[in-house]
Formats: sequence, structure tokens, C-alpha cells
Amino acid sequence: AGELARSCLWLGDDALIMSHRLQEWCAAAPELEDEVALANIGLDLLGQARLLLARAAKADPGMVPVVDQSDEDALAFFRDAEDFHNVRLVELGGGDFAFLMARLLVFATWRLALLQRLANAPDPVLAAIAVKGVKELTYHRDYAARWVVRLGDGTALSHDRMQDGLADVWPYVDELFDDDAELRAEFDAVIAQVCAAGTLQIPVVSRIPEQAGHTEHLEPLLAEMQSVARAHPDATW
Amino acid sequence: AGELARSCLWLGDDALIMSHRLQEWCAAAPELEDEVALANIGLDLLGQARLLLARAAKADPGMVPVVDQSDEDALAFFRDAEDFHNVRLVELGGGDFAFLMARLLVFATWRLALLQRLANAPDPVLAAIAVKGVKELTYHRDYAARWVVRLGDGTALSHDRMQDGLADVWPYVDELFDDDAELRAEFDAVIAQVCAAGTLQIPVVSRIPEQAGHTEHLEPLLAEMQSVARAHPDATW
Amino acid sequence: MDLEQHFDATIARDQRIEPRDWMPEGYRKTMIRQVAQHAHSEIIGMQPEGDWITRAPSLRRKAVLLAKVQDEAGHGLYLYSAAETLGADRTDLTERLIEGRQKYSSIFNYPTLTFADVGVIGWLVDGAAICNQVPLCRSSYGPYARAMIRICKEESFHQRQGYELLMTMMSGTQAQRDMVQDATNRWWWPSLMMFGPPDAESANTAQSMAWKIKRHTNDELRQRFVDMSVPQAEKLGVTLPDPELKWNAERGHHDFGEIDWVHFKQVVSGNGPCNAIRVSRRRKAHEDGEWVREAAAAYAAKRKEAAA
Amino acid sequence: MDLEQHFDATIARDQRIEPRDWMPEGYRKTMIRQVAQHAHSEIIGMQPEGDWITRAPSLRRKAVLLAKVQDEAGHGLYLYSAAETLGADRTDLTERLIEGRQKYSSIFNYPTLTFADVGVIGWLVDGAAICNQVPLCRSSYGPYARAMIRICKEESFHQRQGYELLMTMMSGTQAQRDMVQDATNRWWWPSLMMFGPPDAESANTAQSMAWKIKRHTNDELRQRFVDMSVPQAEKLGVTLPDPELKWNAERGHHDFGEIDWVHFKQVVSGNGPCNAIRVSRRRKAHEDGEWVREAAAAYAAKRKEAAA
Repeated sequence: AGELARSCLWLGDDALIMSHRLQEWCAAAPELEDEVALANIGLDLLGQARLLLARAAKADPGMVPVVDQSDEDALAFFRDAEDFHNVRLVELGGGDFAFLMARLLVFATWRLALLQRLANAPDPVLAAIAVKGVKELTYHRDYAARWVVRLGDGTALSHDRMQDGLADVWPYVDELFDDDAELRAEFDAVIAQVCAAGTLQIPVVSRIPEQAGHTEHLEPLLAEMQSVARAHPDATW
Repeated sequence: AGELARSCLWLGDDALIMSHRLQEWCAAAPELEDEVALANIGLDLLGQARLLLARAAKADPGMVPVVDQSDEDALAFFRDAEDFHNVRLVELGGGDFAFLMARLLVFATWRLALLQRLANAPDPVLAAIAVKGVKELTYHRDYAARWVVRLGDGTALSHDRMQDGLADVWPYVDELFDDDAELRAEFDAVIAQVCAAGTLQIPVVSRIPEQAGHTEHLEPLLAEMQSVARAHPDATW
Repeated sequence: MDLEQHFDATIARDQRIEPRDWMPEGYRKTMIRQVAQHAHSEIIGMQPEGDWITRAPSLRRKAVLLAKVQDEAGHGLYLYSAAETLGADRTDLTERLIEGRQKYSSIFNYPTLTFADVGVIGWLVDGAAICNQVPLCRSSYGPYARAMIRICKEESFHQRQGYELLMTMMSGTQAQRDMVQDATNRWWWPSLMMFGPPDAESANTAQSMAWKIKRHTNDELRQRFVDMSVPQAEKLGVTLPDPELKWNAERGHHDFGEIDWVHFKQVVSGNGPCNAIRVSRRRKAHEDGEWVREAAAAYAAKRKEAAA
Repeated sequence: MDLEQHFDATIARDQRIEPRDWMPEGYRKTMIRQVAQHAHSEIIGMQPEGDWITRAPSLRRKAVLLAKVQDEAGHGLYLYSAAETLGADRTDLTERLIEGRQKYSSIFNYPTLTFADVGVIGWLVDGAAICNQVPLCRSSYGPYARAMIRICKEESFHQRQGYELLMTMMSGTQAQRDMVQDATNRWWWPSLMMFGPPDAESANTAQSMAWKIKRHTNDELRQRFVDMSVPQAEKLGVTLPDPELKWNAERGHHDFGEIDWVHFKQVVSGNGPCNAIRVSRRRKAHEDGEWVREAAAAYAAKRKEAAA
């Protein structure tokens, strides 16, 4: 159960924080079509986060902060930064549309490969979440890939910005993969294909990982996300 | 005492929130000299806020939230948006350097005139705060006025931006003045002089005030300002 | 029968005008303006509520709100498409919006101060929008009427969600109940203004009614909204901020107080509390997206060339 | 006595070189690089702590932090002025910084994750800076030596404030004590790296020592810092994250573990956790300020013309 709870919590945190970063693009996308698409992706991930956090709480109730809220809300709104387990990739703040697409491509490609494996998880709830997620992530990855190619092979300016976006994301790629060489190879193959189509170079990773688990971007993100919930801990919404 | 507490609280809130908006410019000013100047002004106002909030709390302890913190911190960090009494001018978020200077000119000119009157307040503490503040505000006003003139009479681009900055600030000017015609006349005279020197038009006010006391900018500002303090209500810093 | 007679006969038979049909220039212009303003309203309307997505206090409410704001973007899309069937160009319409040459519903020029505003916007603002829009499902212009059918369905879903949020908040803490009452106080009068000026002063109504692109007068719709809202407010347990509001058995309607039309005109003419920020955020999104749209166009052109 | 002999003699007598004095090109270049890197460090160093000003949990700490960051801007100003006395140009130096052609202290490429980091930066980072800088008050280059006297005075004030914040936090809640320990764990090793590579691998030390622009070797200063910090950590009640750290009575110094120089080289060469964000924020501030600086220049030119 410990292992299951941990997996669900980690996957849930990734989805929750990545969804937050997509929510920030609301009313700021380059076209209405992208407005709709980004909200859609944000919603899919938020949905995954809710199911995963609820599953984690059920598998190990001890990890849920003791507040008068549902499990999913207790986990989302009443944990501090050090208790979040998301990868740093999703918490990075700021960046332009090219950065967003670079991050989404990396995130969706990685998570799709992960969820494909979890579709056979022994826990039937997790397996069902994974099966549903695979469909969603396939769309997310394709949406991001199309933009990466378009920006890469668009104008000189968009090419440079797309290349910069990849460079900014790349230092946070290695830590997505423990020592699962197969997963990494699958990921690398997709990225190589997309970059080739977009006349883009795959960045050379050299930035070292930080010592700590999180970047300085997570704390302000949580301060915003949790502000209303924490101002009214006894409220029902 | 009710009147004194209220005056101190309102003046303190103005200074606290304006200081916050200046703090946001840290490491983002156009020149190092401005970095130093903006921090200086932010510090002066923060100092005024601390003295005024402490005085307000002493005059009416009933207005202080019941937490295990000093009066000034209880007031700053444990009140919600609806209990803040600052003018809306200071809470507006975003804007470029021209907007910042337009706001600072308006704020400092108004507050200087106010504090000059309060230098003779019956309460000796408030009077002393006012006397000290007059010196500080004189510098703030002159700093802002110099930039308004420079930007107004600089390049065509800076002229337009300065004019836009004034236009964005202007709807929030009327509410600074109740019905003290003398105060308003004093303010108008200074502004007219600065605008003339900067070849700028004084905007025609036409935007109506909102019904409510605050803009939508205050809540997110407080969420940020109060996040750490509220996460650790029992802490001492 | 000439073109104009044919057009008039179609309208008279309550049949729809379709994009390829001949139509008077005045009708086309009026329709473009109406559809564009409606599209702009959906897009600008994303902002005041959208600001609360990242701060929504429960994950369920966050999902509901994000989905609602997404729907608004979708509505904007259909409506711009409907305007394009009349020969308008989306980019041109967007530019009219960000240059302040075309309007959007003035209700979105008010600030959203607490999370209760999200609920009250659903209840009152979407409620008023539905009153306005249900008759438009029978608009004489086909593409607009069809868009409205879909939009109204979604809007009434949003309205129920908003009301349900308020019901939940009213059964929560005292602070939550206070937030709901405060938000109600702030949004009630602006919601009444959404129906536009009184009939006596409404210039375009007669022609629009004749063309069947408007089916009821402003005052009729406003009365319907008031009559609908009063029992909802009672059930919720909030007071509507109008001391003159009371049932008039004789009229079979609620009487209500005088609307501050001077205030309304100020907001419509660009001087509301949030007009500047709403338009400037839309402008910034448009400008920030310029290089992306250019890249997409350049890429499409290259692909076309390669295929040729 | 020729110019070079005169210069050497001045150095030998421990007298200061002043801007108008003749100096070897190598000395000038080395000094410009040293002063510029120091100035850049002050400016970049504003960011990691500055991020906490708006979130400082008490008004007193907010004021202290804002004043400290202001001091850093001030230090940057004196130091760029000192560099200008050597013929450098501030705009040119700023461009070197934002284009990554000139370095700053790599300590600022680590993130500040909690408010305890503000205290630990004061204690350890400012502490290490003081160890490095006190000897520079006797630098052979006059303007730099004088700037350093003022800077060191302020730095030791900052260090005391940082340490005092940590003392207060350690007597607070358990969560606060945990934050202090965690921040100490993260900043200890990077602080040791602030003294630069081991003497055996430090290329410029010999010439810099000869020119008296450096007075002690990296390893000497590092040892001094460790010896100073150990009792401070004890008094504070935190553990320094080095199991090999212990008193060596024979040497009269503390022994300590191996520093990860591979990591250090990565951070120095631009691959630390925050290198990109620090430089890009500085670049953005510089670019966003372009129109303001241009306006100031245009205004000054007009005034000059009017006066002529």
C-alpha cells in the first residue's frame, strides 16, 4: 500500500501543478483555439490529479493533513511545499508560449509512457486512471508536438524562441527518469522525431540538478493556489 | 480615540500597500540609482506604516486581530482584504515605470499635503510621525516629479507612455479628496506645475468610482504578502 | 418578387436567413455588430472569473470554473465564426475590440473581489444573459440562431452551477454567507443594466424587432429577470439591495427601484472600474501571440509550397 | 626610475595605486575583472533574497531585508564606479553580464526556498563574503580598497542580522527549526565553494598576491571561515552537513570533508540551478529600462541645448 500511495501521490502532484501552470494561460493564449485546447489539457490533468490524490489518500490515510475537508482538497490545499512530490519540470514559472509547448511536449511524452505501463497496474483503480489518462495524454502530446514543429519550422524568430524554450526545459528532463532505460529510449525517440520535423536541435543537457527537491517557483505557486482555501479552513465550497 | 485610531489605520494601510508595490520593483528598475531610490521610498513608507499601525492598535486595541503576534504584524498579516482601508490608488497592480512614477507623484503629493496638516495633530505621536513623514514625502514627490518631467519631455515614446501612465492613475485621484477644497487645490497646483514642465496634459477624469471599497488587485497582493506569516501563525520571526 | 421582397417574406414566414441569401446592408451590418459584440463579451467575460481559477478553494470548484471559462472561449469561437458567415473577419473584429471601436457587455467591467463573485456571476449575470439569449435562439439569422441554441444550453448549466455554489456557501461559515451577500449587493444593479437602456430610450429596438433579430424589448426582459430572481434570492437567503423591490399583485410582476442610468452610460462609454484593464489584457494577449500566429502562417505556407 | 619600477615600488611600500597613476595593462585588466565581477555579484545577489521581501512574515524583517537588498544595489553602484576609474564603462560591463561574458559569484545560482534561507544567506554567505573581503580593504588599488571598507562594514551588519533571525527562528516552532536546519544543509557546501578552487589549482593567485590585490590564498580563507562557523553553528543549535568536520588539535584548525569540485565547475560554467533565471531577469530589467534611460538621455540633451 505504501508503494501504491506514493505512486498515486507523485503522479497526482505532477498533474496538479502542471494543470496550475496551464490555468495561468487562461485569457492569454495566442488564438482562441489554443485557449480552448490549453483549458482542455488543464482540465484533463486536474481530473487526473483529483482521482490520483483520492486514491493515494485511500491507500494511506496517514498522509492526509487533518482538516475538515475532502481528501483531495486536504492534500491539495493543506500541504506545504516540502510535502509536494512533483517533478521540478512542472513547477517552473514564467516563460513564453514556446517554453510552454516545450514543457508540455516533454511532460506529456514522459507521462504517456508512464501511464501506458501503469495500465496494467495491480491496483484496478490506478489501472483505470492510467487507461483514461493514456487517451488524454496522447492528445496533449500531439497538440504540443504540432506547435513545437510549427514554431521550429515557422519564422526565424519562432525558431529561435522554440530552441530557447527547449534549452530552458532540458535541465529538468534527466530527473524524470530513474534508471528505466527503456522508458528513456521511448521518450528520446519521440523527442528526436519531433525536433527533426521542427528543424530543432535537441539541447545538450549539462545543467546539474539542484540539491533540494523543489525550485523557488513552487512556494509562490502554492501561496496563490492555497490562499482562499487556507483563509477559510472550516468552509465548505 | 476612535477618530485617531481610524486615521492612523487608514494612513498606515496606504503606506503599507504602496510600499509593497514599490518592493515589487526590486531588481527590476531601469538604473541602479533608481533601484536604490525605490527601495528607499519603500522603506520610508514601510517605516511610516509600522508606526501608524502600532499607534492605531494602541488607540483602539479592539481593531487588532487576536493572534500571538505584535500589533503591527497582527494588523498587517492577519486582516482580510475587506478590513484594509487603503485608497485604491495604491493597490493597482502591474504597469510600467511611467505608471509607477505617475502613481508615486499623485500619492506623494497628496500624502505630503495630508501630513503637513497632521504635523499639528493633537496626538503627539501622530504629530511626530507626520513631521518625520513630511521630510520623507518631500523627497518622494521630488523624485517622482523629476521622472515625470524627464519622461514627459524625453522621447516621443516616453512622452506617450507617461501620458498613458497618468491616464491610468487618474480615475483613482478624485477619491483621495473628500471635500477639502484647499487640499485639492494644493494638489492640483503641484500636478499642474509638473505636467507643464513635462509637456503633459492633465487627464480629464471621467471614470466612475467602483461601488466597493477595493479593486480586484488587493486580494492577490495580500495573498502573497501574508502567505508565510499565515502558514506559521505561532511563529516568532 | 425582387430580392428585398423575398427577404421580407422569409422574415415574415419566420424562416431563417442563411449566409448565401441576399440581405439588406443594414441587416448585415446590424447582425455583424450584434454577433461581434456578443463574441467579444464571451472573450472579455473570461477574465473576471478566470482570475479565480488558480485560487479556487476546492479542486472540484476549480474544475467547474475552468470548464466554464473554456466554454466561454468556445462560445467566442462559434460566434466569431457566425460573424464570418456575414463577411466579417475575425482578426479585424479582434482589432476593433482592442482598439475600443467595438463594445462588449459592460457587466464585465466590474471587479471580482471574492470567490463568491464566481457564484453570483453564474447566478445573476448568466441568468440575465439567458433571459436575453433564449429569444435569440429564434433569431432570423440562421447561423446565429443555431449558435445561440448551443450557447444557451451551456449557459443554463453555468447558471445552475453558480447557484449551487452559492447554496453551498450559504450553508457554510458566517464569513462565507457575508461574502455571498456582499457579492449580491455588488452585482444586482449591474445585472439589471445588462438588458440595456429603457425602451423609451432604446434607438435600435424597433428595426431589430421588425427584422426579428430581437424578439422582446429591454424592459420586458428585465422584468422577466427580476421576477425570476426574487424567489431564487429568497431560497438562497440573501437580500437583493433594492428597498423598493416588492410584488405588485395588480401588474402580476415585481416593482423595483430606479436604475442609475448615468452610471450605466459611464460604464458603457469606457469609464467603468475595469474597462481599461479588461481591454489592455486582451490587447496584450493578442500582441504577445503575434509571433506565434506569424509562425503558424509561415509554417502553413511552407507546407503548401512543398505540396505544390 | 621608469613607470614600471615606480609602480612596483609603490606596491612594495604597501601604498595605494590611484586612478591617475601609471599601471601595467595586466594589473588594470585584472582589477577591472575583479571589481566588475564583484559588482555583478552584488547586483545578481539582490534577486534570491529580494524575492522574499514581499513575503517576509513580519514588518520588521521586511524592513531589514529591504534595507539589505538596497545596500547591495548601493554596493553595486560604488563598485561600478570603482571600475570606471580604471577606464571601464558601466553599460559595457552590464552587457557583459547579461550576455554571460562576465561572471558573478556562483553562490547566487542556488534557489531560496524558505524564509530561513534569508537568515542563512546572511549568516553563511555574507560570512564567507566578509572573510574574502576584509583583506581586500588593503587592496593595492585605492578606489577598490576604499569601497571595500564601506562594503565590509555593511556586510558585517547584514551578517549579524541574518544570524539574529536564525537565533529567533530556532527559539520558535519546530517547523521553524526544521527550516533553519534545511537551509543550513543546502547552503553550507556552496558557501565553502565561494572561496574558489583549491590553491593547487588556482591559476591567478600568485600574480594577484604579488600585486597585492589578493592577500590570502583560497584555502587559507576557507579554513578561517570554517573555524569561524563551527562555534556559531553550535550556538545556534544546527548541524553542519559534513560528517568529517571535527577539531584537529594538532593543526589548531577544523578538518572538513572533500568539496565536490565537479559540481562547483558546473555551477561556475553556467549550469547551476538558477544561472539562467538570474541572468535572464537581469537582462529583462535592463531591456525594460531601455526606453527610460533613452528618455533621460534625450531630456538631458534638450536641457543642455537649451542652456547653450
